[in-house]
Amino acid sequence: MNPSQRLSLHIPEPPARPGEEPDYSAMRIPPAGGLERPPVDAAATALHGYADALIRVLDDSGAACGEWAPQIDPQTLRDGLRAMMLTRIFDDRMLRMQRQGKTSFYVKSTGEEAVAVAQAFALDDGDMLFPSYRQQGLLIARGHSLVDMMCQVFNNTRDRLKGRQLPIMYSVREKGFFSISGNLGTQYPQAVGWAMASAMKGDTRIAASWVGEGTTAEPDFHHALTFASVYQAPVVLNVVNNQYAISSFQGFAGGERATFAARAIGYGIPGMRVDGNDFLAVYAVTRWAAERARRNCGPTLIELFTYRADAHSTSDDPTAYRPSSEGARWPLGDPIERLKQHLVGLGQWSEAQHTGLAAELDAKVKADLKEAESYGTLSTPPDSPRSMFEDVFKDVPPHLVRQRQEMGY
Amino acid sequence: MNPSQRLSLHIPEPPARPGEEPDYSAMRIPPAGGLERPPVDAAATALHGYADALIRVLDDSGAACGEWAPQIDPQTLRDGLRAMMLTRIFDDRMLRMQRQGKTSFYVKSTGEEAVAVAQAFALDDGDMLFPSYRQQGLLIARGHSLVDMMCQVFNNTRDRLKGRQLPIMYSVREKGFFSISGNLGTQYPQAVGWAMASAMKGDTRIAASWVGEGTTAEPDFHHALTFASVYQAPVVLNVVNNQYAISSFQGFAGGERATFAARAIGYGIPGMRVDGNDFLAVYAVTRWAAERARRNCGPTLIELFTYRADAHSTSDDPTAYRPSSEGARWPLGDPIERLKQHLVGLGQWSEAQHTGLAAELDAKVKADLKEAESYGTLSTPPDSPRSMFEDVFKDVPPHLVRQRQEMGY
Amino acid sequence: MSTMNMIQAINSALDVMLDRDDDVVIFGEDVGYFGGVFRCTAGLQKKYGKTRVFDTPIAEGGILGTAIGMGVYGLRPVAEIQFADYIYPAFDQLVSEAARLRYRSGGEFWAPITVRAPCGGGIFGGQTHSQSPEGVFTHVCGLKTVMPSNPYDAKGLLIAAIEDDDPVIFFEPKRIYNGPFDGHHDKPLVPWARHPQGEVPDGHYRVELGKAAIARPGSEVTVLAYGTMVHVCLAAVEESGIDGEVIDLRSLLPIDIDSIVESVKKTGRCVIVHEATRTSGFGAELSAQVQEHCFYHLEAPIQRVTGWDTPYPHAFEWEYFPGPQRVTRALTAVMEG
Amino acid sequence: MSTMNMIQAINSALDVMLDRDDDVVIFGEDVGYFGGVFRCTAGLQKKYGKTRVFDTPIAEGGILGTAIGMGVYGLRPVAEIQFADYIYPAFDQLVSEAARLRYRSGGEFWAPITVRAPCGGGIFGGQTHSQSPEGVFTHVCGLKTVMPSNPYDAKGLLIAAIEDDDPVIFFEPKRIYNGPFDGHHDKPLVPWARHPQGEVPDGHYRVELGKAAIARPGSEVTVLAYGTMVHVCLAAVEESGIDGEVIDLRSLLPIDIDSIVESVKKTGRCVIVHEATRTSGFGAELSAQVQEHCFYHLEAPIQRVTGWDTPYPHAFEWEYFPGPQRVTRALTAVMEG
Ligand SMILES: Cc1ncc(C[n+]2csc(CCOP(=O)(O)OP(=O)(O)O)c2C)c(N)n1
Ligand SMILES: Cc1ncc(C[n+]2csc(CCOP(=O)(O)OP(=O)(O)O)c2C)c(N)n1
Ligand SMILES: [Mg+2]
Ligand SMILES: [Mg+2]
Repeated sequence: MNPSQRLSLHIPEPPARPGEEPDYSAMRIPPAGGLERPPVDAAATALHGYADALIRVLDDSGAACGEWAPQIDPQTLRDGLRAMMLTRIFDDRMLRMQRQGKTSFYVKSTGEEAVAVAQAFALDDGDMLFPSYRQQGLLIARGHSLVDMMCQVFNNTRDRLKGRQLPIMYSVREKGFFSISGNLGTQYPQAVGWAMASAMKGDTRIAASWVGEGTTAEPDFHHALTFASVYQAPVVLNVVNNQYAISSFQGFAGGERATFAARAIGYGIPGMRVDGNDFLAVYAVTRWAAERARRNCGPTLIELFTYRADAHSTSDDPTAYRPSSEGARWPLGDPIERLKQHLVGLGQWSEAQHTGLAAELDAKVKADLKEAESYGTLSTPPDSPRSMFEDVFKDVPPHLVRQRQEMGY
Repeated sequence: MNPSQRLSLHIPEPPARPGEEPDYSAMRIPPAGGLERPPVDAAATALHGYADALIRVLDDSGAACGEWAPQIDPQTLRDGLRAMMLTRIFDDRMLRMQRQGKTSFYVKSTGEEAVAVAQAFALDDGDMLFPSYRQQGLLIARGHSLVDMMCQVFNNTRDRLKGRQLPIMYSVREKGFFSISGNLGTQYPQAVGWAMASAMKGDTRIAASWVGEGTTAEPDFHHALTFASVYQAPVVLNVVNNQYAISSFQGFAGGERATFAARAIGYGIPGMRVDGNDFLAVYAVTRWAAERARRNCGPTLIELFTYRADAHSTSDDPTAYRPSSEGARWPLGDPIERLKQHLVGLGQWSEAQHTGLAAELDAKVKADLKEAESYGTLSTPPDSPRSMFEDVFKDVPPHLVRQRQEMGY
Repeated sequence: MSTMNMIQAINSALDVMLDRDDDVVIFGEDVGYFGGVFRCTAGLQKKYGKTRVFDTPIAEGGILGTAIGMGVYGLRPVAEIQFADYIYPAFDQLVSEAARLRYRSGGEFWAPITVRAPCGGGIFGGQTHSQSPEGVFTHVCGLKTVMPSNPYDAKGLLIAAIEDDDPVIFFEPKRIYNGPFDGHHDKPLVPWARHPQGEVPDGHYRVELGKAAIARPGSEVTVLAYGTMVHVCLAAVEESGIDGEVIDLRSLLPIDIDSIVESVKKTGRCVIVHEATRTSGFGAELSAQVQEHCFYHLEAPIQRVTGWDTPYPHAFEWEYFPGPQRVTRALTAVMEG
Repeated sequence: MSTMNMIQAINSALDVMLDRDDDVVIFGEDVGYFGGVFRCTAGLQKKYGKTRVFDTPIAEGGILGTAIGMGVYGLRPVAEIQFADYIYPAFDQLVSEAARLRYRSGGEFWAPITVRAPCGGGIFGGQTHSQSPEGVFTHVCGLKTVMPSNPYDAKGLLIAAIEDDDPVIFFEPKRIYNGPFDGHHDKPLVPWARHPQGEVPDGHYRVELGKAAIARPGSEVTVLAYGTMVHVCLAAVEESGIDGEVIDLRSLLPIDIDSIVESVKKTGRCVIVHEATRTSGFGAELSAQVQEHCFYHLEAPIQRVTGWDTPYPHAFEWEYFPGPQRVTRALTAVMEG
């Protein structure tokens, strides 16, 4: 040891900044189909390898390879493709609404549609979802009304959240979609608690939750993993690693040193890392984890490796902190393109069908939008401000009645 | 999958409860000396094995074995033995003081003395310590005045903390011993921040911190590991796994599923598991981690596997929740006995010397106690209550002056 | 009817609710096998099983985060925070989640959780076992905050809290677990067995949240207090010879402002007493509301008697604690003022 | 002297301090390369390097936990919490650690940290980007709480906060980052460039913590406000024609009670305005103190104009926001009352 050596602080630095050329040539992308699919009751200790791996099913030609390739009929795949396309078109259209001043805020999931859609397909309808703000695809995959979603975004007279929430902070009880919080990560231990309750009651339903890779640094990530491990809660915990947390690359969440799936190891939970832009792989791993949970074999942490193809939100301009060419160079492609290619390869889809579907969905979103707008937009508040004092408590207490009266209602 | 299978909740259960016989026969205790000592700049990924292992140096006969056996001269070992014995005698005596009503509260470290003492020996004097409440051995190993410690426990006229803190919540700036908090785990990220500052300033001093295994569930454990990993802070983070958190066995902190050292893996930090009752092993691993930090190779998490041989604190009665025979059956022995055996084996110590030292230390503690008591005990407050209003802020603000006057001072 | 101290009354409330409602579950640090460091859950795991009453990791935020999830599922979780001083790591889950869930989801989801937390000083617990943080929770819309002063109320309020569909923070003044401590720390403690409110029905009953009790009727000054301070105020009123009306608030939010206003309009004077630190403590809100509602009836400035604005100092516990002497001084001042 | 908006003034304060004192370091979510979501740290990493100004993991508790450690080492860390709404995960480190460290260690250790947090609504941020949690921090002994209302004060107070050896929470009312918004959301915002307090010295200066400013002298009623509400109150005073004396508190703790008392004794009336929810908000403490000190001078009940006791509702922002109309109503009432 050389005691006179001076210490220095390491500050993570992303591979490329604006003005630099992103270079993914050193990125290790394992071939599709190279990994075994372990039994769902495998011991967590036997699964460490999956935390450093990348489970992939679709190869470069769009063929499904290896043990993880799930058995899904073509119609279901087409439904998945449709839900992803619908999600993207919906996002694009709502962004325009925000730009037109019809709502205050919007968050897209562009490039990450496979995460929410394939996972919704892999879970059962009764399973309870505790999402972050970037899984609108879950609602769309579960067939929720776009008009209802738009009305929330517009905070209009049909907004089921009574104008109270920021746009996109949906809550849809009948679809098992838990109220989105603006506070990062809080839903994670809540999902574990829900799953614990389900287990206490001898139910068969499991829970699933999502956070971004940046959010793994929050305490609730640790709480969720600890409680899930201790009580072996039937829950699927997902980390969507889209490599960015607003302007910060994943290195500021620890991504320079280990994968996010590896976090699971220390809790004795399987950590499965999957190509998040590969619909089939996402579906297969989620199904595996759900089955594991349902068989009382405990929780799973899934890292979905993807890329945030667009801005963080409408308040953000990513050209300020990352090269604009980065998305195009990102080697894992686009989830919609990749599933389309797979279906075409199977002979179950065609370019013409694709164009037709895109047009159909576009028309549908436009029509829905027209209906939603007919109930108003942000400038047309949803209801009387009187409702502002409701639901703080189950019953409006006297002091809130007095304040309501003070307001003139 | 059998969807009709009902879920059930797992609740951890310790190996034995009062009335049952503890059985450690299935416990895997690797032989001493069986593990390699990797270079201090080894990649964290190359060290995963140490998280599931148990680094041991002293074998059953007290001989030092293997690569981890540190080079320590016999005098230093005798000093270590002395500091451990002094810690134990001090603890025993202070417990009696509490029983006699001379103070309100006490916490012993019995059975865990090697942790604090060997680690203090392995660190440099300038290194900053962020302890929990069970590392009084650090202060004793650094040669701090027992009288000063006693005065804090007694909250007497010489209490350097002016009667403000619960007994044993020491703070000794000149010994690099940070103020102990009653809130579990808060010191862990503080230690990381201190280490980051040291690195920012090009200093050579590192930081070390301690939590119990139960405390690993707190958010600050996660914060510390995340920040230490991201900035590669020069810090040694210790988890003292004494298997109990008041009445809860380590299973309620996740210990049924993985070791606590394994937590480090997900952050890309080496997690080293060591026999916490083996003075030489604790010293060696700590020295390794300290050297690693000092060479700018980043943080280390050390799990010190030990047994809380006595009650949690003077407010606790462990016979209510664990078999009273458990401690005696615990297979990793007593740290003082083991080091003594080693020194005797080396021909550097004898039964007579040991008895003599015990008597000497006993006399010293008694004498110190006499002096400390001469400055008063809890019933003899340290100072005028006027001081109660000081140090809330650097300067006493007007509203506190008014309150002090209201109190009549 | 049995004679119970406050620990037994709380235990009885939990027992009754575990028995009546399969959806009630109880958890927290050391509450399972061991029965809690204050023994409030003693015997319950044995009686109702490990999945109804169990230990948790030491992570207050995780305890309340999972409790919310259980509440969303449909259970009625009762979580213990070992000391109120340790509730802060759970602050975000309480403030941002439990409190706002019903509102933000337009009434679709809610968290009917009860959080029990022993609070207050006078037990030589030092700064981290003595705090009274109730004030900050009353600033959080969507939480109910309760603090009983005796075994009868403790049981009835706790049952009401568990049955309530809103999140309730239930503070237990640990100094009065065993008897109605009145601040005379140099005198022996009267046990609850010798106090009328130590008589507690064995079965189910509720004490409504949001209703104060008149602990002692009086005509000259209204004394607002809760928890341990109720007994301190009763002692001070007796010792001062001033005919104070002592109101035991029991519930801080919702607050029974009508009873308070009625009393102050009658007496024209008001003293507010709490153990928590003064600045921005709940006494500030009480003072503001009293003067808003009773301005033209007040004959003297409202006085606050509180813990000093410092952490709780271990050795100077009794200089810190707002005991009967300080309350008496305030009563005298408000009568003169 | 330059013309600065509040973002530039804050940036300038940080720049000055980074330059003067090598021990000043700045960190938080997105504050490094990007310069902060509100751009308050723009350009500083480039100027002072990556180890002086840097991004952090998204863990507010970790940010403040490490900040305390750096402070103990001897640095002067300035941490940004991206929105005040996200300060709760750091609550324990603030309340149990930063605030009590000096006290519990008998003065051996302290944490001279500054925590910057944009707060307040009126920007269509919904319930999680609009909160004003300052009140709870004023209940915590050992913390100083500050909120400027204009660029000049923002810079001077921030420099004073950084140089202060106690932990300071520095709330930035984001609605007035760009101009002195007075609550008339339907009118164009006047930029700071056209406001005298947009004139800011380029170099180092301090605005002392604990001193209020008279934003507008007046004789009929004392109006206590801070942050955005100062401008709302000024507008209300003008529009009502009532000669209100508007006091900009600037520092909530320590509070400049002398200036407040002097004014209320002069006017005999008091209106307190804040955006935070009412119950147990800082207005309660102000009201309590004013009546304690000025009881015999008050001619009408003290009025509070505040955010309602609900979360901040996105669509009803302007019904929620305590704008000039509501303040005017209170001014009129207090004159009549
Ligand atoms: C507790 C908390 N801290 C900070 C924020 C501000 N914030 C909103 S989104 C975001 C980045 C999250 O990144 P990540 O978790 O990776 O999710 P992504 O946006 O990439 O989906 C931040 C810092 C917040 N909403 N809540
Ligand atoms: C935040 C917080 N929660 C709870 C407690 C109460 N408490 C004090 S010690 C303790 C057990 C700690 O166990 P462990 O971390 O294993 O340390 P050990 O006592 O075994 O050394 C608990 C729960 C506390 N002090 N702080
Ligand atoms: Mg992300
Ligand atoms: Mg322990």
